[in-house]
Amino acid sequence: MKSVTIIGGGVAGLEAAARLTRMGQAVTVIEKSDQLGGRLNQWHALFPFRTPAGPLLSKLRNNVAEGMNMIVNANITGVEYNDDGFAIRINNNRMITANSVLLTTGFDIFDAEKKEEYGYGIYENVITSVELEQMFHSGKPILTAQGNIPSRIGFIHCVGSRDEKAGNLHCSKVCCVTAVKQAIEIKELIPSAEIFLYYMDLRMFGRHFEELYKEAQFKHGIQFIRARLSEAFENPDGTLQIRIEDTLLAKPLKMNLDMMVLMVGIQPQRKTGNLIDMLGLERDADGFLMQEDPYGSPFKTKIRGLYCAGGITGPKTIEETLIEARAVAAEINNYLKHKETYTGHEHFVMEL
Amino acid sequence: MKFDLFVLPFALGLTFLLGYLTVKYSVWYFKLETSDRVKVRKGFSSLRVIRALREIFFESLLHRRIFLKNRLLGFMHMSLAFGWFLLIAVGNLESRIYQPAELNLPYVPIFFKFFHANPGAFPMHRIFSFVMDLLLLFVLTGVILAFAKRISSGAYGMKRTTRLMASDRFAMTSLWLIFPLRLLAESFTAAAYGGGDFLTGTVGNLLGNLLSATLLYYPAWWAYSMSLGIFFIALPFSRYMHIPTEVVLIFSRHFGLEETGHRTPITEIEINSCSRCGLCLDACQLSFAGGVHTIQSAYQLKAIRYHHIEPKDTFNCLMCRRCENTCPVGIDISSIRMITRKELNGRTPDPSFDRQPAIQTRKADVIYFAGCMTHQTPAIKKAMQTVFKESNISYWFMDELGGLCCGRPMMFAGHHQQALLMIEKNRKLIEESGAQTMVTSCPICFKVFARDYNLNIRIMHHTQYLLELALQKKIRLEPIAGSAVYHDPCELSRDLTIYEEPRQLLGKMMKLTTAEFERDNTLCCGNSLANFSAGNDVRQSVTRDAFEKLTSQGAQYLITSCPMCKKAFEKVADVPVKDIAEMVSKSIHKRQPKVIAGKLKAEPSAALTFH
Amino acid sequence: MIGFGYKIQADRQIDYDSNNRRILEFVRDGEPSIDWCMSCGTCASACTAAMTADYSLRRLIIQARRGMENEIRESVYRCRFCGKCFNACPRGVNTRNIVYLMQLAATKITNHEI
Amino acid sequence: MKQEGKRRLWQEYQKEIATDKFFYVRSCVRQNFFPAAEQTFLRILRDLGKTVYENPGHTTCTGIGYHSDVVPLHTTMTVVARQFALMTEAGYENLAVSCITSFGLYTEIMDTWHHFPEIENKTREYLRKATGREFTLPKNLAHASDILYKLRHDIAARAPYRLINQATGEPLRVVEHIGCHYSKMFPHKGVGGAEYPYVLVGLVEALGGEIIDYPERRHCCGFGFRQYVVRANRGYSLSCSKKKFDSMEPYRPDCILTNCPGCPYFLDRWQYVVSEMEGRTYGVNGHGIPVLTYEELAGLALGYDPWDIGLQTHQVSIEPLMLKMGVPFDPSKKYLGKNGEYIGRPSKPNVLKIDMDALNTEHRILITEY
Repeated sequence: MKSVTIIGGGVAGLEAAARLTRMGQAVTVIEKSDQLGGRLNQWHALFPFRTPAGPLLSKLRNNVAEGMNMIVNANITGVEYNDDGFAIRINNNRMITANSVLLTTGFDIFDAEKKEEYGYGIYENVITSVELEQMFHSGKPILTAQGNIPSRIGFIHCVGSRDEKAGNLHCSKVCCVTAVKQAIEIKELIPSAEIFLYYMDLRMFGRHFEELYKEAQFKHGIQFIRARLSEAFENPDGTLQIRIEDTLLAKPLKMNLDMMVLMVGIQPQRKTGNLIDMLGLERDADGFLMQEDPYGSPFKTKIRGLYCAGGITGPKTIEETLIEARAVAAEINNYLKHKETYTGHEHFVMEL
Repeated sequence: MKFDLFVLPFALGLTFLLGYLTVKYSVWYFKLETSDRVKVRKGFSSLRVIRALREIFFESLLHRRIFLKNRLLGFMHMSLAFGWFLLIAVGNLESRIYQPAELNLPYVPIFFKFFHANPGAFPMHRIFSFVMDLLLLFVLTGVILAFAKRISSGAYGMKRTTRLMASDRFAMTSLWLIFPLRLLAESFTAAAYGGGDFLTGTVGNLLGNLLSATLLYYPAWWAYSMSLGIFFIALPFSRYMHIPTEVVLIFSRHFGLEETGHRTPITEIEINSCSRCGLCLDACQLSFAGGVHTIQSAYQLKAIRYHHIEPKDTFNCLMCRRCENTCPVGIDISSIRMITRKELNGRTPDPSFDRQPAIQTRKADVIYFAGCMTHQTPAIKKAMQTVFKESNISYWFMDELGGLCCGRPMMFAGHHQQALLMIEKNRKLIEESGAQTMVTSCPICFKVFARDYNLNIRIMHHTQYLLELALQKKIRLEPIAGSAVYHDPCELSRDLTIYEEPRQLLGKMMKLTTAEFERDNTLCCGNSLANFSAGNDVRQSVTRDAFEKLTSQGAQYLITSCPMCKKAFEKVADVPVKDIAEMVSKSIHKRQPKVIAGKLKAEPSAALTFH
Repeated sequence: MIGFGYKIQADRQIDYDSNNRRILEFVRDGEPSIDWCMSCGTCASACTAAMTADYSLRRLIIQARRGMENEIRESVYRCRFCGKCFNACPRGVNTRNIVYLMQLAATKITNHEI
Repeated sequence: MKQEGKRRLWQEYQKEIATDKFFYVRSCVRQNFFPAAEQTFLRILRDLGKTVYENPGHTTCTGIGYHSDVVPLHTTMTVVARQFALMTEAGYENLAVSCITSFGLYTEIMDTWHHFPEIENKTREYLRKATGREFTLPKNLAHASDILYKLRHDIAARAPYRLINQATGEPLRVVEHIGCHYSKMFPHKGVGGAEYPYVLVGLVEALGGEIIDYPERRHCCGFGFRQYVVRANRGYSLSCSKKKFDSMEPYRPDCILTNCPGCPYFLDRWQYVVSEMEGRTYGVNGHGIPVLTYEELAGLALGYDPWDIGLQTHQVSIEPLMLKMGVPFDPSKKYLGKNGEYIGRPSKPNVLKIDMDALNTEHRILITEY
């Protein structure tokens, strides 16, 4: 029985942990926050079917409950490694060794205050998609800062994505469909409200996403305006005036909103102490962890025995993250079984 | 002079009715165009009257057309109309003979049995009272049938029967009561004072044993008279207005009056001639395939007559003319629908519709006009171009670049004025080209070219033109394997009745199977341009239904000659859907290139040199 | 007043809140499929009228959504009702009915009926 | 509006501003539009005991020509290099710039040189060839409004008059307008950045006024160089300012405060033009909304005679504001220039009110008291 340490107790980490334990490996999960589940703790319902996040979260937690070592509130201060394995120093005194390490540290969410002209943190009725998700979760009525039921709500796409000014050139992939999902949810809570989505492109890439988009239009009369917000202003009554170009008419347009939701993007972890830099791993141009070979061995890093999965290698849906977790578990298991001879491309052969 | 108070309701009712009709009809007459009034005056002093009367006898009394379509329904209408007519006629005769001296006011024959309870020793009275009883029975069967129809129209092979409005129900009830009450009145009288025949006599005896006839016969006559009076007063405001107006319609038709495209007294006459018999309901595909039950002609005419038109209904019609085809009164429904659309949407602030593309006319023998829709079915365009090329015809593809419109769709939208502007522009182009023939692939365009452009050149749909080429041996057709069923596009059928040409042409290429719904009974493909309101769901179910009915015999090809029909059927078809032109270009015998012909000629002579 | 030789220009900006969207309401009432439009422009590219007239159904629908009545009135009568747009629409929007209803709405506005 | 949010943001846009020993370069248009404003700046600095030097030999920075696409970049750089040389020769290293466009241009050029040293060397070569001069880059580059922002507390400490309505005790409502070239190009070179600049807000707050935000705050005044310079485009320039007036009026501002040469002139003049064209005036009693530069405001607060700081050259009369602030003034001296000679008075506008009779009572009291 060999040992695996999984850094990051989010969706990818927990699923991989469960699988590896089932495969008979000794698993340790290190989580920096005080609870397991990662981002899933923040979501209310998952697209495209608006599946409640709760049950999935508790399932992930329960799977790993028994037979493995859990460390929360862990602050990793150093990692040493050689061909045999890894030594991870946490909270400056404790040492954890492992034959193999899996990085599932995920991603950061764009700090909306960086888009100053949108007034997040300055205008009272500007919130982020994450905050809206938590409002849904709290079950409390959706109200403006002034305590009124909003009669017009706007969703601003691509906040911190595909934006040189925001330092992120990549597409965060999941925001488009999230916006459509949240628009429908809010419309169901406030049927009288007018809902607008301001998009650059609508990227309904996944299965059932287009259907959700159609439902938003056909069933809920949600309006989609092809535009990117230039600047917002707060009216004396706390409502917002936004200025956009109605690109399909090639005319500037101004309108008032009671509430503005910023679809904040997904970006790589850059804060000091992030493991990518600590371990001297390479990043791609977009700043996410570079995969050695996206087709051949997407989970392998240049360090022998160190694997990665989930949001650390780019924006992903939870569905995709779970699939990656299962795949990486299988690969790590193979690695530990044939550690001495393993080069990282066997799993192809073995599955043939 | 015979008189009793109870005749008053009848007398008043009749007077009112006659007065009302005289006023209404004379108003219509004087509103007519002068030319039409002349027609009418001339008409009355001509043989046309005879023909009109003949039709009135066959249609208004015998209801021949209905009878041919539906025996039971026909008999019902006949027994009511003809039966009642005879009752009045024979009644009059009877009273004339009985009281030659006296003044014979209209009520006398109606209430004859009251005034002559027991005719006594008059020789022919047996025959008369027998005949009158027989006629009464005849009418009563009609009433019973009508009653039964209300309960279950299915029994009459009708899927639906018209929904009646209050005034109709009121008039209908009074109408139905007239004859049973007459029976009662006459029977009580017979019971009290003798007389009466196999019907009134027998019923009289039966009732006499149960009730006191002497007490009841007088009220019965009152009731009878009341029912008549009420019916006469209700008539002009109910569907029964059709009874007198249909007569007027038949006359005016025989005198050569017809719809002009805008609302005239003729329109009014037609609207008032609709008996809402409901035959149009079952003819309508939107009804039996589309689940739309508000727009059928009976309802549209009613809506127009009582001024509660719903635009969404007016514009929710396929204009396939199936209803017109079944209408026993032969009302020109599609003209009336077009008039209504014009009234609804005709007023537009932009009459200067000066936006046709600037196109240079080209001199040619033949103009080919594909039509907007054909640009969405390029196979048809290509086929026609191949044919022209193969038969070395100098032609000008007028709307090759698109952007030209024939104007018909604008008419469907009610924009007649704008349509005429476009027509005028197109007409100039066509005339300048000096062509003698104009061929179009689109039946919608074809109709407007043929009807509204008044060009003095030949306007042909490609079905006709291709056949002509084949007959003139300009193209040689070779057989194509497989059987085909031909779908008549509405626009080419019913009104323009182009049935033979396509069939003859197809016959030259492949085996034709027949379908129940063809020729003047053809179905709309569902893609009708005339309909604005129907969405894809309704249209598709119409298409699917039509397709199943067409291909029930299991043909290998569905052939049509309209790009719209093609597009519609393609959506649902599990067999290839082709335009007749495509089949022609497929089966056309391609001329051999000259060089090869030359070689063939050379060979024998070369062979000779070896001898 | 003084002639300065130049003028104050009208604001080009669409003022969504001061615009009246009654045309949209009227059309939606008779033809809900107007909400299905995703502004792909297939209709406008199939359009017969657009070949020669400044006319775009895609634009009209957006203008209705924004409440741009004058712009709608200006171009809505350029339609020829040939119906190609309806055949072309990938979302099954009943385009012709929308144009017809827009024209009807325009008339009703003139007659102060809506 | 979450003020703490704004303050958090302002913290990210702090810049180094020298406090003494300035080499002052003037603005071409300001010397024509509001000549006394720059005088006032020098006066304030000197009253605060700062040394400020200006060399009469300094020239335009060519900004107008540059932004009107008539002066090539390298020429512009060489001219700017010459200003630096004059500064170097005078032994100064803190450049104080009067004009926003010059400030933007200097910033732009220094940034260009920072990224492309070869261009700087080329420019040095041009300057040498043309004038034989050498220069060292300014140690500190600040716009004059930056400097007053930096010294705002000293000014406030000495100011007898504040942005407080004497009649009501309420703070006066000020809308600020920042020149486009101040921080829109280089947000980190402007106090408070580009979206919510703090440079004028700071001054207003120090003087007890209330700053008001309004939808078109970020909008350009419309000068736009060739937009105004070319007469045919002038309507466009005018429309831009009008857009701002329409947007700010509902917020009932007591005055407009600016830090750019063109903006105060156009925000002032266009109010008159709009009134003549449309008969429409902004502000109360048809007097329009007074427009001030930061120096003029500081000067007023410091109790300088309004006619010495050139307020009579404004199209929209400043009197209503002065009355609210309780700044004493002698209407009879309004049109007397240096050593008392009459400088002539403008003809009376048709719509815009400039006489004091229309002022409301609480203002009159102040007049009589004076």
